Amino acid sequence: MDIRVQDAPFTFGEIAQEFASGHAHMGAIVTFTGVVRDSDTDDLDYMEIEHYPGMTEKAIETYANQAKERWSLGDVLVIHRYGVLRPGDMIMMVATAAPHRVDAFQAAEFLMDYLKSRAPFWKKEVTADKTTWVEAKSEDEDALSRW
Amino acid sequence: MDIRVQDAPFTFGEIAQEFASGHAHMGAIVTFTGVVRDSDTDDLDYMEIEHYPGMTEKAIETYANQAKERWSLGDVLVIHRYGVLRPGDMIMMVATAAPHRVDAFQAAEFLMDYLKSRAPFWKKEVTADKTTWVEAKSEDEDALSRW
Amino acid sequence: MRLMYFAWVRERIGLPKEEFASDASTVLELISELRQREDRYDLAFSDMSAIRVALDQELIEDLNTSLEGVSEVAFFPPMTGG
Amino acid sequence: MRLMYFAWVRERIGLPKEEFASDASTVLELISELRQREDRYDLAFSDMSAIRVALDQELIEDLNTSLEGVSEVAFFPPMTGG
Repeated sequence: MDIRVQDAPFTFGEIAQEFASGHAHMGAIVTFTGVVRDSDTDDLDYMEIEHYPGMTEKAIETYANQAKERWSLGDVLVIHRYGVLRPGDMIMMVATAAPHRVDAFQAAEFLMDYLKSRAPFWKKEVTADKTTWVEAKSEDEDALSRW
Repeated sequence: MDIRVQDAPFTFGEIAQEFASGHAHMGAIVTFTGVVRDSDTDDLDYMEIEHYPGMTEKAIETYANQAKERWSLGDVLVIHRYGVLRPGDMIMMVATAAPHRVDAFQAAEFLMDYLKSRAPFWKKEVTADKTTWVEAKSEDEDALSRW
Repeated sequence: MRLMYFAWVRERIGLPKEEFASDASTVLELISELRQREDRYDLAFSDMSAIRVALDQELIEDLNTSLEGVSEVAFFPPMTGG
Repeated sequence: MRLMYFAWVRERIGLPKEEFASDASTVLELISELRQREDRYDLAFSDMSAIRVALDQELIEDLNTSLEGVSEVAFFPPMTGG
């Protein structure tokens, strides 16, 4: 299990390649990568992500352990950035390795749903003329009910 | 849309990195990678994948287009190898880019379910003392009914 | 028409493909004709629940599908991709 | 105890954290005490449906949860990670 909360950028492809290599009994690797989307009017200057140091790592570890209890998993990786990010930057990634594809997919979706609504991160969007805290979406909260 | 059926190896991380880059309106990237699993007794010498040239590409394109009709997707990539592969080798990968994570996950799972049971590939496993055609699993066939 | 065989169907028949002149009007009739040719065909098609069929590279479900205008018929076991 | 504020709760109160001596026995009592201190606290806690609470870095659901033994209380809006 590898959990990293960092302000530094990460190179998704390199980490995905390393994660996927050398698991001779894991037939299925799933990755999810979250990218900063520009606004509909392409005016997003940057996004700033705040987090709760200490609690963030503990919360992610708790959800990763829950995933390992629920599904047959060989390995789990979570990276989540904080600080200033610009459109196109990668915010976070999750990777799961499992003997079978269903476990790898389910565990990755479970982790994403919990990271969205239960890990202590908050996003602020900054354009030339305003600053807005991103509001939690009710569908993200609802997504938790399936687990 | 990028569909490749090839006997040459591919470098998952490089392709994933390239796919995930430069989609400023796609907030979610999902990849699935299939790896040759060794047998439970670690005696798999190699796997040989046969396919139906021509039909393979057409079938994958059909399912990729169905995915683009069903979900809001920015891009789809499918690579599937044929020929001789050894334990730990990557057989195939799927990548999806979408504005939102649910679409990216669903489309990747849909493509995987169809590649498993509807794309014309056949796997043969070779150990020191026997050669076996991998049998289709009923759960893979059943998985199609959810779409 | 061209007949194509894959995986263990190919191994049982002993050929990857062949040209075959047939008057069969449906897939089912074509299979009957093939089974009467030789034991290796009869064996290959003895359990049709284990055989999948594509006409001109499109999967079909119903063995009563017409062969009219079809130039390539492929027989193979259930697919195991991914 | 140490109080921590994040995102717009931090901005409304004007502090990321502070030490606060309180006799409150539950989270709800602590919030009442804070709201009586100053308008900025009253405003920050005016809509409790928009506030989440963690005690010693564990989320809680029920504002009647006891503060016994708790050294760090955090207040923040619904999380928006991922």
